[in-house]
Amino acid sequence: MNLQLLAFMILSLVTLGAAFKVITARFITHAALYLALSFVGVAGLFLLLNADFLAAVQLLVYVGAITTMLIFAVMLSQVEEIRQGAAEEGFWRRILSARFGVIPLAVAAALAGVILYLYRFANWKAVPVAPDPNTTRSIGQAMFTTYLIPFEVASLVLLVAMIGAIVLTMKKEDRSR
Amino acid sequence: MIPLFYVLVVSTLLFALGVYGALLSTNAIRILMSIEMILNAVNLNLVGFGRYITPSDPRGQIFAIFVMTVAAAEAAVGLAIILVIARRYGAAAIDRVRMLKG
Amino acid sequence: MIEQAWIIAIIPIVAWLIIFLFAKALKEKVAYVGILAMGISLLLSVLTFSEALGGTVEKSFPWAVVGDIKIPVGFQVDPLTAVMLLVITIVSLMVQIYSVGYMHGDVRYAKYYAIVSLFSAAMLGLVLANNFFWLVLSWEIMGLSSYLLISHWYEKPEAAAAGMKAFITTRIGDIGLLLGTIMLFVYTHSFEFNVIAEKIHAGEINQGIVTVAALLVFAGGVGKSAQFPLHVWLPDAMAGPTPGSALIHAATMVAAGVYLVARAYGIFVATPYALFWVALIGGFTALFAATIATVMTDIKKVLAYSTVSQLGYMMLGLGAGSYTAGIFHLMTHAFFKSLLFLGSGSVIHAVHSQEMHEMGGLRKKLPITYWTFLIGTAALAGIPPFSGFWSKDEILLAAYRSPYPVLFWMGVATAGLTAYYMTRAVILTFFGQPRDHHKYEHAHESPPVMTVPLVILATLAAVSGLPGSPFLHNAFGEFVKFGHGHEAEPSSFVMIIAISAALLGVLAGVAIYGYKVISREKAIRSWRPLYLVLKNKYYVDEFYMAIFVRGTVLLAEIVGFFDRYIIDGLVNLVGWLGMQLSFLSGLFDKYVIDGMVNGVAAITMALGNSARRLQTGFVQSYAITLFAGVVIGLILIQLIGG
Amino acid sequence: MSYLPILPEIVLTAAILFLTLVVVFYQGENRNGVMMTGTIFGLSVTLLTLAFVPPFAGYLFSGMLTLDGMAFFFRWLFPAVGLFVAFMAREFLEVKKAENPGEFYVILLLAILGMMLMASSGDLITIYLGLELTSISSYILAGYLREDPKSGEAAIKYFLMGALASGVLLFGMSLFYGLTGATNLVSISGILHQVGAPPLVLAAMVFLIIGLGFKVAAVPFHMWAPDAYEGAPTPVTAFFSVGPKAAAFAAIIRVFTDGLSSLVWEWSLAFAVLALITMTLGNLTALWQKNVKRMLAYSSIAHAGYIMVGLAAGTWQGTVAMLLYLLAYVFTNLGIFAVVTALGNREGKDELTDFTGLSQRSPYLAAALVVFFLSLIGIPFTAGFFGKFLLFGAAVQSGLVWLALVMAVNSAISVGYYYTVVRNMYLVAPKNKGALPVAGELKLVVTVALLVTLILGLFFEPVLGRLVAFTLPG
Repeated sequence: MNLQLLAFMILSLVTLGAAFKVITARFITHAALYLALSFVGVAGLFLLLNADFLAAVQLLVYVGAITTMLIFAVMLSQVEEIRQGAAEEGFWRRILSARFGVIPLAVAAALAGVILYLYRFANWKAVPVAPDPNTTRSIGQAMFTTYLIPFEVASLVLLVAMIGAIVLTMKKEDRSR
Repeated sequence: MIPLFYVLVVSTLLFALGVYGALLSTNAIRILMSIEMILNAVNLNLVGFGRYITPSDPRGQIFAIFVMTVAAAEAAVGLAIILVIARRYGAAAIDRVRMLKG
Repeated sequence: MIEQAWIIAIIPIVAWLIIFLFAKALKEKVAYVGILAMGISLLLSVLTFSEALGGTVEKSFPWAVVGDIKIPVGFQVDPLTAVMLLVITIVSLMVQIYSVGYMHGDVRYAKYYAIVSLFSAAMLGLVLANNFFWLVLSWEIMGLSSYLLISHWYEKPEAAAAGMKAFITTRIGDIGLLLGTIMLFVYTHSFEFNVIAEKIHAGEINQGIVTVAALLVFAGGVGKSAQFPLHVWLPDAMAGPTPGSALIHAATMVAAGVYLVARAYGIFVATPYALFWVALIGGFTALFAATIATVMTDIKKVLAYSTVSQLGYMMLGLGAGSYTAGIFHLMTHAFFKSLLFLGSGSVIHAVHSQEMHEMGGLRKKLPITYWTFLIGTAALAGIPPFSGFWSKDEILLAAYRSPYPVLFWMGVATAGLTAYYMTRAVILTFFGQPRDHHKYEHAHESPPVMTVPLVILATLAAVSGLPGSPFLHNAFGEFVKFGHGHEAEPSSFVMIIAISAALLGVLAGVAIYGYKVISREKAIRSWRPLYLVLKNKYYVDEFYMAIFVRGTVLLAEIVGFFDRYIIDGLVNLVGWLGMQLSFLSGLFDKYVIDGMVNGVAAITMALGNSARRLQTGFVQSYAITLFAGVVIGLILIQLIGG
Repeated sequence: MSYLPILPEIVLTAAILFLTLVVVFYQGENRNGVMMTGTIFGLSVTLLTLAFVPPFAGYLFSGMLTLDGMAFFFRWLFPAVGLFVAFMAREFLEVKKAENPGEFYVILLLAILGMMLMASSGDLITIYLGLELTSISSYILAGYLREDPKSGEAAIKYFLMGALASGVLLFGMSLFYGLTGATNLVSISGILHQVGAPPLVLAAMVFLIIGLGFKVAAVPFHMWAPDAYEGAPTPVTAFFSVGPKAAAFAAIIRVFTDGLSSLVWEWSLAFAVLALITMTLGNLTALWQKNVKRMLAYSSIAHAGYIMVGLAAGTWQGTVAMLLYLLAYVFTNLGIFAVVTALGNREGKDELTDFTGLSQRSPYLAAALVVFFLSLIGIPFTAGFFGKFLLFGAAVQSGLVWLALVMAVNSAISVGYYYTVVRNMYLVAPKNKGALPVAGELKLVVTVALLVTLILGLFFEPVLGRLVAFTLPG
């Protein structure tokens, strides 16, 4: 077993294990931390796939921004139940119930099963070419030429998210500056 | 080199875990986390395909960057909505939110 | 004039617009707008008719071109159209003049005239159209106006309901017509009757397809012309104003179905099946409705079932292969049936009741109404030399010459029954002693504005059969014919049978109701089950109520149930099973074995929770459906596409 | 590279940025009115620009955008929808005491920009971004009335389901990228024509069908729609029922006819099945509703089913029919919702019983509503008829007579619930007496919608001719 494969195995286990803990953790703050760990695992996988720039973005956006935002939202919330995070029953206790156990498991497992079954017999036209050594540069170039329009739209998506978050959460008093 | 199939297995399992979490949890914030997991699985797919199918074209990675941007925006708006709901229902327990039905 | 015949349909539309826009200013003067417009249309129709004797005209322009789909706008005037134009404009004009008196003081006087104008315009447009597309358009507009006209007095629940019933019931047939039209278009690439007929005649289209298309088109006729099994709307439609009924049930709406079959005759003759079904449905409807009419006590209901029955007669004629006979009867029927409806309106106007058992002896009070009604009755009953006799004779002749003798005997039986129930109606209404003296005292003859149309229509009812009689060498048949026309040679046998059936019917009526030779009560008593079946109109309405209305409601309930409960119910079922499992194999679940108390509490709570969750509104159920849909879709596509 | 063809979008973006600044810095009393005026001005200029920009057909920005006739149709339609919704919103926001009325318009404009982008996309990436721009704006709009628990519930349900469905869609897109190595629709189409239909391609197609089917509320992925429609502010419901839905259909036409043209047999079959259950279930469930917005939600589900018949036909005639039907449906539905808004602004509950005696309280609105319903049923000389007629034609032409039959039966069933409203308006005595005060702009919206419904019913030919020119292959 070569080293690359070993690293892949370990990172995959971290990613999936942490993802599993996101679902099962009793406290929502713990779940958020596991989510961050899972994202770190994915970033590692990106590195293995020669997507170093993307790995950096992944760490910045997911771990740095999204997870932090989630944790802050939970911690700073004025709603007791969110802050305490103990609203849900334990995972193992619910696993035998239908709505929160058997049916989701069956659906998710069937989904994974079918997709994997189809992958097994897929004929990928993989190209065994060495990767672009300087991905960051080519991504940057493409982003401002070929993908100019999506880039601009993405900025508008962020704009609407910003306005939306403000409109929905801002308190009434804030308006009467 | 790691076989493409292995990467796909990991991404599929991550996808399925995200789906499982979304169906399982009553906590809207946890469902939001599960959605982020689903998007991560897609990104893994995109990067993996980019590496093996079009190694010279950064198309897959760029797609993934856009997905991340959207994910961040979605998370922000989602959290805002959840907070609005939580004020009213006292908790992020989504199964209590059911005035609208039938 | 014939070159600009389309104007005939435009004039009533203009009248409709004027009435619609200036209703407030004109008040009851709106009637003159409608009458004037229809008068001009009648004049133009006469001109058109006289020119049509010389030859036919067809004009067509492309209206919209969508790739290879050409939607035409065009009209034609051939003998069929010319006759229909005359019939429609005459009846509509008479109805509108009559309504000046009948509708006087009505709350929605202007609206009534507006709709009558629109209605007439739609029917005129329908007979002028030279293609299926415009026919369908006019057809739908007519359906809508019929709804408005029938539910004119919408404060009365039965009127509102009847309008809705007419609208929906006929729409079922309309679906057939629409699909038939599209099907014919797909296979012939044309909407125009002539082109379609030519292509079918040339054998370009598969026989099976032609049959299906013809039957679909016929479904439209079944709906509009109130043929079994879609006849249920027509008797209920009597809730509308009586002159409106005269318009709907004599010259416009119901005639449209018969006209449609005649217009599309080129499609029907190409396939023996289709014509056979037309004849069978027609014959059956004729007999079926006639039996019901024998027990109705509401004068308008008698006329309503009589209309259904006579429409069946026309279909029988068309189906038996005589295009001429069907249209001939359509024409004579339009005159005598509108006369009868307007006459009944005059009676209702006088006694404020529709129950024949509350009338009696009215012939002295309403002499003009009585005499004109009598002429109408004679025409309908098929007494020579009135118009109905000649047209019925033609139909019976066609049925006699057709390969199915049963059709002929159906027609004969219907003729006998028709004579019987009309005699009964006349005797109950106009003869004998007044049964309700209060109403009798207050009865008085209607004003001239109502009786003049009666007299005109009575004249037409008396003589309009002559063009089809041997005296005028069958002029009608020479004019209105399909292809080269092949008139069956007259048969004295048929004529004798027809006359005897009519006379037998009249005699029976007189015997039972005039001289009470046979006691009505005793007859009802001894034939009670049959009487009840007839009285309840063979329970068709009840049957529909049970099957369709309740069925739809049930289906909606099932669907709603699915939407509401199945997903959650399924979830709960599995949950319940899981809980049983966890209870039985308690060893696996430490929360259950923690103690009986805890276990019972947990189960009770879980059960309560389950019951609560029977309500939907759960995002999770929605999400489960989404992903289960993905899984099922993935599997299905592999099974189908692989 | 020329920016001229997308000048309308640039103008709209500029308007959005300008209005954002206005919202932040304008502190006057009448923010609501000022913002509405600004929005209407921005949209009008956008439409004007669109009219005067020289026609351009082809691919732009390395194939990211496809500007063709269909794109033109939708780029024209969506700002028009925006105008209607902006007019409807002002009084509503005032009556409901929305806390930040100004931002509403900015978000609405962003949603419209996203929709325009979806309709002119040539690439999976742009479709995805346009879709998300529209969706995220829609989630915010649904929850705009923070103090109304129903609004919040609508937002959270719409958001969670929408995000999950986006995940499904995105997974399918990633599979297509993996299978073809391309994200451009034209390239994908070319490669798929060589590849054929191996199992995984079909699987990826299923993900796309379900992801987009969710956005148009196709049964059984419709369950979010009635909740979101009922809970959302009424002008937003009006917007949802026409805007994002039409945009999703635009995206469907793009993806399936541009990108997956080689799989037409498979996807037209799938859409035929979806159309069948969507229209039937939508109509039957609508019969049971008490809340008018919920009823209209099911009605709009049923109409999505009708429109899918055009997809099931799988021909360009089907596409033409879809576009014409969408046009008719959009304006008719906006008219209906304008009436509902006018009534809801005074009565506040949106129940079917609120309509009682409307013919006396506001004869004009009642009569207009009747015309709109006739159009939805498909009566001649209203806009809805020709759309239905063409859909029938397309279905029969593709041998789907059974589907046309089901559609015809369905439109007969739909008479039932529309009639309930008509009966309430004309035959039932009013609950609240007195004339209904209606804001001027709502009357304007109703009148314009009425005119479009009637004019399109009489003179559909020029529109149809252009649509055909737009969609004709080759």
